[in-house]
Amino acid sequence: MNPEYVGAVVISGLVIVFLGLILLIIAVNVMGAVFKGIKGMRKKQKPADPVQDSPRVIPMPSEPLVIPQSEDEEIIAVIAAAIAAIGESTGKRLSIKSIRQKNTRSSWAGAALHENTRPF
Amino acid sequence: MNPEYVGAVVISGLVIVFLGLILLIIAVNVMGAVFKGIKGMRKKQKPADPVQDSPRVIPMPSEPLVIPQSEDEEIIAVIAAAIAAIGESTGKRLSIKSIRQKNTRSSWAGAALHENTRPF
Amino acid sequence: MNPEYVGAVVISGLVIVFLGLILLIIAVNVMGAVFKGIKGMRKKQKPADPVQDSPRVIPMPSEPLVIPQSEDEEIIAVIAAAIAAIGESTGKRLSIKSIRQKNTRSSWAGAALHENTRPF
Amino acid sequence: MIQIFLDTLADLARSSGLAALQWQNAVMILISFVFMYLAIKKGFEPLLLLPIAFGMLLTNLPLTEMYHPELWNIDEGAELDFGRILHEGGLIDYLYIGVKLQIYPALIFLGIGCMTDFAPLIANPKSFLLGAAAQAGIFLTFIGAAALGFNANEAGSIAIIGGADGPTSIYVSSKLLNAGGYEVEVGTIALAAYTYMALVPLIQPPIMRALTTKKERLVRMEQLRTVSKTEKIIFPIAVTVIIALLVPSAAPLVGMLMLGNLFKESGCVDRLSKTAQNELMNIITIFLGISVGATTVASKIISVAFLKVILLGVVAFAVGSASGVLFAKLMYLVTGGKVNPLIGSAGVSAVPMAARVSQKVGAEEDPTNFLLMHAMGPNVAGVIGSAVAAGVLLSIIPH
Amino acid sequence: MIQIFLDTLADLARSSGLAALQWQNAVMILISFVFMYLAIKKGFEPLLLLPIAFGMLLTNLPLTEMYHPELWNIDEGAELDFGRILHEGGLIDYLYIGVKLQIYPALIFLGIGCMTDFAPLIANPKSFLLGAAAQAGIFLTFIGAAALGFNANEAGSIAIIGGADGPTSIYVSSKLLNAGGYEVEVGTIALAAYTYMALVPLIQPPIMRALTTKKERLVRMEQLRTVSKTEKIIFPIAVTVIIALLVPSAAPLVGMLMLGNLFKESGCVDRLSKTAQNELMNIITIFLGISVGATTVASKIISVAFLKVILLGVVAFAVGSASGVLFAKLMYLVTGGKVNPLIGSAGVSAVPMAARVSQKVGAEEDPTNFLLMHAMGPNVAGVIGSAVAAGVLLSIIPH
Amino acid sequence: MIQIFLDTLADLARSSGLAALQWQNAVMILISFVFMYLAIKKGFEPLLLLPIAFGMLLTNLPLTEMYHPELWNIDEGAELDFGRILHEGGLIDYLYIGVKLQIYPALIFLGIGCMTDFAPLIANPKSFLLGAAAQAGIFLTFIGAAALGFNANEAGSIAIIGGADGPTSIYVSSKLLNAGGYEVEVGTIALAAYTYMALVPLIQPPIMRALTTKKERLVRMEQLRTVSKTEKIIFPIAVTVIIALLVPSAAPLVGMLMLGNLFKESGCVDRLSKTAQNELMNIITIFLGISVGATTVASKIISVAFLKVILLGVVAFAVGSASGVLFAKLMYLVTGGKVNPLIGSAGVSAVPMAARVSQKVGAEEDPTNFLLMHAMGPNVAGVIGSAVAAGVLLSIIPH
Ligand code: NA
Ligand code: NA
Ligand code: NA
Repeated sequence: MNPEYVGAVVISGLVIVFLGLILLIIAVNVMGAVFKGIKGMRKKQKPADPVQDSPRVIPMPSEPLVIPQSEDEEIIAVIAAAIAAIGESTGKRLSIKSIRQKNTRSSWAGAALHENTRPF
Repeated sequence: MNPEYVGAVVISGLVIVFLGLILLIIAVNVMGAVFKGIKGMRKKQKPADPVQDSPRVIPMPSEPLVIPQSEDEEIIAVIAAAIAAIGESTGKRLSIKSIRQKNTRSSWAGAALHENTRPF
Repeated sequence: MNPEYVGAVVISGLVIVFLGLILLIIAVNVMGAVFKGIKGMRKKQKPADPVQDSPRVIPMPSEPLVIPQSEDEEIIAVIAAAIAAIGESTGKRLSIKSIRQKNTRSSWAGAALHENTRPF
Repeated sequence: MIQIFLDTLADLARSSGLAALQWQNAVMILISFVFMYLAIKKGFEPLLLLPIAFGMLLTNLPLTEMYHPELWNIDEGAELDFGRILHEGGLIDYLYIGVKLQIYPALIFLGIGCMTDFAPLIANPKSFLLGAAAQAGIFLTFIGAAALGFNANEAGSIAIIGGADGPTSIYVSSKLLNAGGYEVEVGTIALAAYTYMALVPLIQPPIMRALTTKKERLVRMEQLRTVSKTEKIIFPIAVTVIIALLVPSAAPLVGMLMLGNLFKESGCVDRLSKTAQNELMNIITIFLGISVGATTVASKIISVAFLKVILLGVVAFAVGSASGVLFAKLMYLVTGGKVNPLIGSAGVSAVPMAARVSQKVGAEEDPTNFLLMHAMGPNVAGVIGSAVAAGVLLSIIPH
Repeated sequence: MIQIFLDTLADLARSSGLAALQWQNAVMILISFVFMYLAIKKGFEPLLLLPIAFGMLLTNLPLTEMYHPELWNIDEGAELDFGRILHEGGLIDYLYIGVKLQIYPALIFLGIGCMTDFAPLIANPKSFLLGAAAQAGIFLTFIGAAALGFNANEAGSIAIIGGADGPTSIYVSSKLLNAGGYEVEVGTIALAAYTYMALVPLIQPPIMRALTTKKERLVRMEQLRTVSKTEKIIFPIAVTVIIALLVPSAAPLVGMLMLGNLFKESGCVDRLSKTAQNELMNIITIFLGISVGATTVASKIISVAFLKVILLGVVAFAVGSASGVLFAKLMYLVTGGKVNPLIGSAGVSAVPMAARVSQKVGAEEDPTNFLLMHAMGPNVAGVIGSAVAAGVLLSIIPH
Repeated sequence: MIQIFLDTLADLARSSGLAALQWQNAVMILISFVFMYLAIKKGFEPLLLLPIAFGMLLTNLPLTEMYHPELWNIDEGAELDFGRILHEGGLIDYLYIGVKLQIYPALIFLGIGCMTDFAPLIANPKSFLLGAAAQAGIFLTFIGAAALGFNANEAGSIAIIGGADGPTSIYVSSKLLNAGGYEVEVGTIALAAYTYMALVPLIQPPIMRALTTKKERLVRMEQLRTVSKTEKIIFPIAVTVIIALLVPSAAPLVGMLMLGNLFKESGCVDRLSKTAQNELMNIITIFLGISVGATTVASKIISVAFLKVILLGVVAFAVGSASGVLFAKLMYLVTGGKVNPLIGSAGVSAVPMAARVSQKVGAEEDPTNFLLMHAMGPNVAGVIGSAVAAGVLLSIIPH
């Protein structure tokens, strides 16, 4: 192959990959800002809830929800340890209440019942 | 399109749809009559069972069996209410003992065991 | 068809089928011998365990593991009876601890969890 | 090298989808978002409308080469060139083969058959009449479509929307709209059909209330008799034979529906029944949805013809529901008040939603009146009825 | 308009299936009902016989255009025109492509491999001899078929029924009966094979009792040794290599069977194993059954040739079972009474029914004699044996 | 008759696989055993490597007629003859059609989308940069391949191994290596890609440790924000639109990945999501593995070119991992120490193993440091990144 051709492939390839993913960063940031704005507007309408004053602490218990379905038990143990550690530092007792895997199954059973009522 | 053609499509369409479904009514009625006849012959052979004197009341508890697999919980509640209402009027306590959905699963597990013994 | 052709088909067919399956017998015997050899070498390295002196009696409890997935309950009952009979003759109480069918399911659930961590 | 790099970038910019995006595509993409919203947030038949809307999105993103309408829009009388489709096609073209060869709707009917309980219909076979009456919506819409200037193939495809049955609509329209050059296509028919099916709980109640009296709506129907297992096994076989002998072109749909039902009722092939109604149907639904959605090119949606389809679709549903109710009123009169006319509207199919609407409207008058099972009879009869109507349309209209 | 309407109705009447129904079709429809009855009420291999019988029904309802024999009955030496099949075919023609291309039997073998435990065979490899001996049924039936006037391709297709293995029978017959004009076809072979497989518990016991003495039937066999996981993993690989090197034409069947078994025994691809033995196999079974059933056109069933097939089929099963028992008697003699001859009949395949028959006949003499596991060895060896026999037939008989 | 019998036996001996076995086949069979060993005993991506290795075995057993390379190795500019493939092909040829038409990788991406949680990426969109940086491995390997004398199509196919994504590698290489006569083929690319993906836990840690300081490895990252359901639903739609408009040739992979993710996140089509990520993906994986494995003919593996591929593959993984780590170091500097550089290596894809490696190497320094979720962001971004890179390669390199 012509070295110039190789160089063109490499540079344009890298540029486009970065360009594409930077566009996605922008899009996600815009989306996040919009949702923050919506939430902000809603909060103004509600009277401020004193318990919700520390937004960085509250979301933690829901952290396990972001665990991908594919975690095996080893990882779950790691997560549990991590959450426990976080919990200690914030002075709250946190525990894993549910791993997505289970939710999926039980909700699936319910969903099947529901969806079958109007499938095709 | 030629209006006569349109008319022909519409009328022959309706006629055939009705014809087809009326033929099915006849077929189902014939089938029902045959089965009634068979049951009647069997009953004659058996001595009349006094408990089976009121045939319209007895089948009710089996009503839930006709529930299609696709019913969601809302409908199940409706059915339960309806059955309860019927039950009161006949002076019997009736309750939903099984919804097909469950039957299917447990019987499936059994069937898998059985069918695997002679599958292909 | 030419009778000679028919004869050739039949005889060569039978010969090849037997030839193929005899080759498999040899292969399996060789494999078995190799594994016996490996086990033997391992045993020599370990001090002889007095409990393992009667090798023909010990493997019995693991017999149920060879039950094909497809056995239905009737067969399971037969097996249970057979094992009980064997157990009496050897003076040990044996029982079916697990049928493959169940193992498959529970191990499947675990496997799904594990495999999903590195699927594609 | 910088020159080549810049040339390559310029090439890529020129070959980017943004450069090729036309306003019609942009509008179609927005419409696909609307349907995704309806499917996800409003629960409009999401199993079909979500894949259809995503197929619509993919096909309107330029240069993705996933679907090529030019491979499918052949001249009348010409034949599809499957060799060329395999060579030049993209993923969605390959998936669309199953639509074009009518494979998907038949296999979906197999799965539906495995899920359908015909016992209420066997217990009360007169329900078949309501399943027939509601098909009037199909044929009257055919008149309307003809009046609005559609040709026979287009009119047949639009009319079948009134059958309130998604797979049947796709089956008929993919067969009638075989050549290119029509003003509607499979995708628009499917969109309209599934949207209106989702709207059944809104469309039907006012019609039902307008056409019935309070006294009629209060009718309590007699307990349905128990149906024996043997009857349930014979039923699908008998229906297959009778319908196929009368209208052979309805056989693929009716036959597969009844084979599925035989799987279910025979009780001896549960593993086949389970797979047909779950995994097989789900796989087919994904393939069907994406590929049918991809046929919705801009020129067929952003057009007067599509507005007409939307209009005719709601007419079809309304007329079908009304015919069912009116016929049920007739049965009310003939039987001396034993039939509640509210179960007539369930004859349009849209299982089991239409039956639930009957139950709900009935319960508004008398919460202890239990119409659901009585409405399931006309409801499943409506599925058979629209398959028969589909067969008639396919055998009358040349394609 | 009335004239057009009447014309249309007359057209529809003329184009109805009833007008086109011939007495042969009617007889075939009745025969399909018999097979449905056998499948549902008598439990004759319902997973296959129910779809086959329904395919038989659909194909004999005239004008349904679901299956077109004329697309498949090509002249010898000619090639199938797949373009034409896609253009002019119906649903069942499309499904039948998977039979014609031999895809379905191989994939069913994949699933069977995932369900089969070869441990009893590895523990007692001499069982292979019984799996070989029982294939004598195949080859002696070949002689019988030749004597009754069938040509080589027909005789090979009939003989393979004696393998007591459904997918193998379909694999061989769909390959040997490639051209049109034969007196038998895939559907009749499959019908006979599955019917006789269902009849194994009736056919075998009298033969087994007649050929064995009470003393032989009372033989208690030695406990089988435990087989290690590594042996179970190496076994399918070794079988694939050895059989494919010896009889390459047996490789598709044996290779897929062993791949499935490797999925099972390796323990590291459970999700593939589970899908291969459940959903994939169920989908293939539905498609295979319907389409194989549809090939049973009247002219091939209502014929003397079919009676001969029925006769030869039972001969094949009986000879196969007897050969197995006799060879097992030989092993009884050679081993000084360590082999119970009753396990010989299990060599015909028909897993696991033939093995259960051995268990049952043995238990009649001595209820505490546990032959099942010992019979599973010849039983699974029989599957390999008939696949090898299939390979031999395919490599000897030109097609 | 004895003469005919002997002739037949001689024929069969001559037509046996053993007679036709060449030393290259024997070596290839041994190599297939090695890969089976790695898959089963060492856990090297068994879901793909086990079927691939078995396909490799089957294709190197002579005369099995399951795969015919001559049907697929066409001259440049010529077209595949699908009619001939159907007539003369074997089972694996039929399965391979789905690879050649790019159907399997796209459907596997559908399933992966159903299993992927993009929340960590939405919560921290800067992770996209790491997913982009790690693709440097692809492009630098392209240079290496060019330097070692490969032509553009071969170099592109080898380079994509650095994407650490199996389906993407198969997608790109089956498209770029369309004509025959190349020194590499799809099978060897897939073997290398999945082997190195399995080796990620060995390849990455030394590189990560070498390029980072202890202080950097100890960085604790901020808690990720919670992502709302609506954001998760909009994300796949937005990614599809943006990427397809920028690089249309990436649309099939990215579009199907995002459709799967939309199935998952919408929550209203669980039955489709479940089937797409289980049964459908398992079926496709079996078909893909066997047929891709069968393309590994001896002449392409026992060659200098394959050694080069092995070498370039490890370079690609190492460079990709290093680029990711170095870019993450840059982000560490720019953000004033808020980014732990260990998460950079996760940008290569190989979900979720690369992210677990980041977690593990981080935990070696501080067992309470919980990097997994932070590494999942770059990890899933890497999947998108390599799909975009694939699109770029396909749009630049003529094929
Ligand atoms: Na309808
Ligand atoms: Na056999
Ligand atoms: Na990547």
